Amino acid sequence: MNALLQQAPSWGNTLWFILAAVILLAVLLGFVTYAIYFERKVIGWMQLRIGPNRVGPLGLLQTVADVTKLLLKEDTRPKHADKALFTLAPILAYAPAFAVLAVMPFTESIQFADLGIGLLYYIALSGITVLGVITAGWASNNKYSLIGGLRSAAQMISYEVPLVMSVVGVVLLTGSMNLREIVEAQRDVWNIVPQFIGFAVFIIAAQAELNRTPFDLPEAESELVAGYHVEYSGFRFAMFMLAEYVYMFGMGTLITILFLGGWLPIHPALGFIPGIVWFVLKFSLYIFLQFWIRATMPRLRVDQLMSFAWKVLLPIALFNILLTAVVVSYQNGMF
Amino acid sequence: MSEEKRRPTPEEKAQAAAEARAKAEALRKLREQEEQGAEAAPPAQEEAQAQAADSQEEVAPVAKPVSEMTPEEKAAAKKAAAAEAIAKAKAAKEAKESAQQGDGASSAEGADAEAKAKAAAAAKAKAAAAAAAKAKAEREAGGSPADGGDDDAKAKAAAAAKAKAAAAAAAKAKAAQATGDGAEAAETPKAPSKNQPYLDKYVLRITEKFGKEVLEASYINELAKEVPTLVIQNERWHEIAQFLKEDGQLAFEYLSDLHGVDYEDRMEVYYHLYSYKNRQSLAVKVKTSREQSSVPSVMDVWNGANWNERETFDLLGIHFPGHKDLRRILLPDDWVGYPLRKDYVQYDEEV
Amino acid sequence: MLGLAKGLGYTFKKLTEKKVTHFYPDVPFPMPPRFRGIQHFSPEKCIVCNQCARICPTECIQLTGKPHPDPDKKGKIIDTYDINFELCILCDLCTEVCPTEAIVMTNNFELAAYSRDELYKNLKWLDDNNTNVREEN
Amino acid sequence: MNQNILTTSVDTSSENGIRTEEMLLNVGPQHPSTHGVFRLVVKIDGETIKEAIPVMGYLHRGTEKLAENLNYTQIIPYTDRMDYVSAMTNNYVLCHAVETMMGLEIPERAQFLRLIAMELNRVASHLVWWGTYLLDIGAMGPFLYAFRDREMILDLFNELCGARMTFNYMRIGGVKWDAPPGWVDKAKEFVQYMKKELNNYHQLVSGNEIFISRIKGIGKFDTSTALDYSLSGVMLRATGVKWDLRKDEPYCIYDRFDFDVPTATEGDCMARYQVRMAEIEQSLRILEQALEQFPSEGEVIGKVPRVIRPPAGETYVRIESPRGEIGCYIASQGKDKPWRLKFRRPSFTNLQILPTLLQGESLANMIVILGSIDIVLGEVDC
Repeated sequence: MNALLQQAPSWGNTLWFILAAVILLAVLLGFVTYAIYFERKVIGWMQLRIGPNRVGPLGLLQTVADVTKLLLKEDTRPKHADKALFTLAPILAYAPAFAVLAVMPFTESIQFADLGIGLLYYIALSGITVLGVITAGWASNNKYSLIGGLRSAAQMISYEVPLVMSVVGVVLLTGSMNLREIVEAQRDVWNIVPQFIGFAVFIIAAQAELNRTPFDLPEAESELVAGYHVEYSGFRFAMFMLAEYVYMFGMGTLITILFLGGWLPIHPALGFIPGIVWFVLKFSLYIFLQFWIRATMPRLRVDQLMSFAWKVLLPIALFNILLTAVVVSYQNGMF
Repeated sequence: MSEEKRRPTPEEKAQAAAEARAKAEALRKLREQEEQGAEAAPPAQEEAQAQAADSQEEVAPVAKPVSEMTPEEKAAAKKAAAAEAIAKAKAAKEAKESAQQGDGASSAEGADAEAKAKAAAAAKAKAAAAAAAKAKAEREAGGSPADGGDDDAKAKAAAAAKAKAAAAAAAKAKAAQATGDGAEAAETPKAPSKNQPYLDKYVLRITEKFGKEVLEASYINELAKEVPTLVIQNERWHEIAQFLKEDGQLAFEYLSDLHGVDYEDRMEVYYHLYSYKNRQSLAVKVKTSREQSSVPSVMDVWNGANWNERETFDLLGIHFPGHKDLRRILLPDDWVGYPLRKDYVQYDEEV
Repeated sequence: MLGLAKGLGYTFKKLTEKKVTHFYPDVPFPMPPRFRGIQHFSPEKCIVCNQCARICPTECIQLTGKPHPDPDKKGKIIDTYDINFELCILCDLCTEVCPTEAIVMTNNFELAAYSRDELYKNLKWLDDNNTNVREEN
Repeated sequence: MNQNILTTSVDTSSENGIRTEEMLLNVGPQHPSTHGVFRLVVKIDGETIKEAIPVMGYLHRGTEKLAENLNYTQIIPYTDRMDYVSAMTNNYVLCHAVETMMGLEIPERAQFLRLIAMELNRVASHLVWWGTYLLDIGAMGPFLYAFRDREMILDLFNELCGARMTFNYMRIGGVKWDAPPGWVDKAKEFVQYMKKELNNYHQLVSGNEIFISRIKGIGKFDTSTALDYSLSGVMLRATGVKWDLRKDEPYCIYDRFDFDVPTATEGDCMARYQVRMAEIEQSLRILEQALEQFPSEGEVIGKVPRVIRPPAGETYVRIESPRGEIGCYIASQGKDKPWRLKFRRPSFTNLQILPTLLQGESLANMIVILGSIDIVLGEVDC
């Protein structure tokens, strides 16, 4: 893929790009389908239910049926909604979530673009999602979605700060923003060990970034019914849903890369197992953690959420930077 | 019932309960017979019977709170007297029955004839003493939210005063008690309710302050677990309500229920008050006409009256002047008529 | 954090515990013997005493009788008997008052229909509804 | 609709020149957290509630009006549908009122069955509350755990009276069914199971820091306010009043059993949560004793006249339902139908304090406070 990127643009390689993107999209859709299935199953099991089991064998086609239903639904739009923005919002939410995957190295060879500032690219693009959410909240002409939109704007912007701060430690350790290099730097020990504080902050902030329990305030179905996408249905709603899970995919990938050593095996002796398997394993672990938390936790209140971000997480993240900086300086012989 | 029954030891209690049951059984049989005979008898008679049975059944429930008493209080007291008490109670019941049949409205204030007055006074004294003791016991049993210490003392004093006032009759009653003979006890008509002294106290407090005319009637409602009931003049109700709540001795700080009843010739609003300080209930009724029904709002006295008054307005059309936000609560704002009125006609028959 | 961890531990333990889901439409749901389901009506037992119609709190029972075909016999026999299951609350009072157990409860409870009209059950339907009839009434 | 809430004010005078506007938000009648068809019109400034007006009556069926044309036995099924989460206490309050008027004696075994049914129902009701409250706060798991355990109670009821929620179990003078063979043992088993499960509940939720931070100090009021607003049940006990009609005005046979009245003093949502959880424990205690002492034989319905005609007059009785003090007023004219029947519904009365509690709270707290009152809309609207 990198070789393709170096070539001069032509019809041929453009087609290749499109094809690769389509393949990635298909993989993603597959992931989303089964992430939802997995989520429902896991939460069901934890709640002593058996989860989806009626569509297809073991209920494996449940999500397919759901999505088909969503696609077949009538495209409704509230009467006084802002037409243009209402249409734009799901795209605005989905596109960056998809675009961030371009820089993710899934294994040594499977990567679309090896950017020197991959991490920065990710952070910059993922910040756009909030625009989609707030646009949706505004354009729907619904008070619940407005409140939901504003809540999520506040929340996502607030948590972006500790999220970014928490990875600075990793960047300091590695000395690079290139995701591939970050993984390679974890050959000896995964970042989760030296950067545990950063990892903890990142996990929490990521949870908030993804609007998932216990930070699912923008959607908070018991308060705001469905938050910013309360007026969306059918295909547009599917876009939001997709954005949410794709974003989760992105976040899972990032966490695996930054802290869990990407495609590296637990022990070099296990290196015969292909990197992609390791990657998927670690990644699934994170996804499982998501669902596990969702099955257990209640939701925070919005003011608690904000003060938690600014008064707890941010100081911890800053402290982590300081600590890492001191340690790194010490190792480099500055003291 | 006689006070002896109100403070038994647990074993006695069980025994008493069993006896009460047996008695109630007998009584019911009797009543059933009578009912067959006189299906169309005047309601007063039926009521009297039911009341008798009712208060008899009451024995067990009444006895219960005392189970929390300390052993000293359960005390020597009435153990020996238990048997005779039962006999007497039975006799008293019969007497009451006849008495009530005699004067259907005997429950109304001041209706007692001269002959009965004596006996009633005696009974009152007895009950008052018992009540005082019981109040004490209850207080000591603990759990009162508010400290009712000195108020309790006052109540006791009042009871004592009353006892004195009825001295002669009381003495006579005591004599009767001493002999403890069923035949003689039959002379004591109508065992007074355990709540009689409370009722007297309420009446006294209110008439002292507002004069006699504000009370249209006062009686013990035997059907409702002997709750003292006052019928209060519509015009003065608001200030009396205020007094009922704020007076140190009455302290009815809790409004349990409020609702209206359409009696076809009049409307009544029923209030059930409770005093956590004194652990006493009080029922108040305020009458109003059907055509222009209005009862002063007590929302500013008890905030809990707010929705209940709205509901009463909604369903019965009784207006509560002074209510801050009197509008329909259960039915839509544009509903026609007041459904709980007896002459209400559905405008939509199809439903 | 301890509370959160405890909670997570609890849910994790539940992950492998036995599930409580019933496979209802596939496996019929057994109801206890006293269950109050749709009534079964046996016309031969009915003496047209009207008690069920009178006790019904929602007035969902309508019945008519006709003279006994055998002129020697006194009394009536049932002609029509309808229960409107739009109204019926399955409160069990009709079966309680019936002196001859002509109307009894069954354990059948599936009443869903596509049309409201189907909820009017007539004598024949109620007579045919004779499976899982309740023993004790 | 109140006119004054419809006017929202626009504030242009803020120092930085930002124009802010109050907003009317319609919460309900279809809203996940109003526990039925209940509507709250809230005027909000940002997420802060300025004023809240409850609107109800969507489930008003006119039970009291209907009852005037029904005889007493026929009313019992209607009471099932008032507080459908705890129908046994509703059954009982009506029967108790009529029995008080008529002076009926209830057989021992029937008393026990009634008490056991009511206490089981109290546990079931508190379980529903626990589950839905946690659901309101955003935790999904507890809801299903609570409902699984409640299901066991409903199964017990199903065996006892043939219905899971609308029991129609009690009759004037007793109960309809005797306990089926083996039922008491099953109930005993359940009590032991539930005791264990209750500890699990505490493990799962009670120590959860997020949960505690959500409910601590929220929706606070003191004893005098509670009394002023006629609050009862847990709402009152959570402010420190040790008052339980089961203990203080014993009915049925509650005086024979040993149990405590749990109270808390803070008067906030946390206090109410703790009191309710402790109440489950106490109910289990009562159940344990009652099932142990359950008489081996006896009648389940007393001698009752064929036509129930309470004497002319009126009565008002109150008992402790899981939600508070449920009362029943009957005005009788000596006929077989009540002249006027009125239920004092604890949900309705307890809800009165809501507008006051909501003032100045945030939207998220609104749900927490509303949930902690524990209303059942069937009862509010009657």
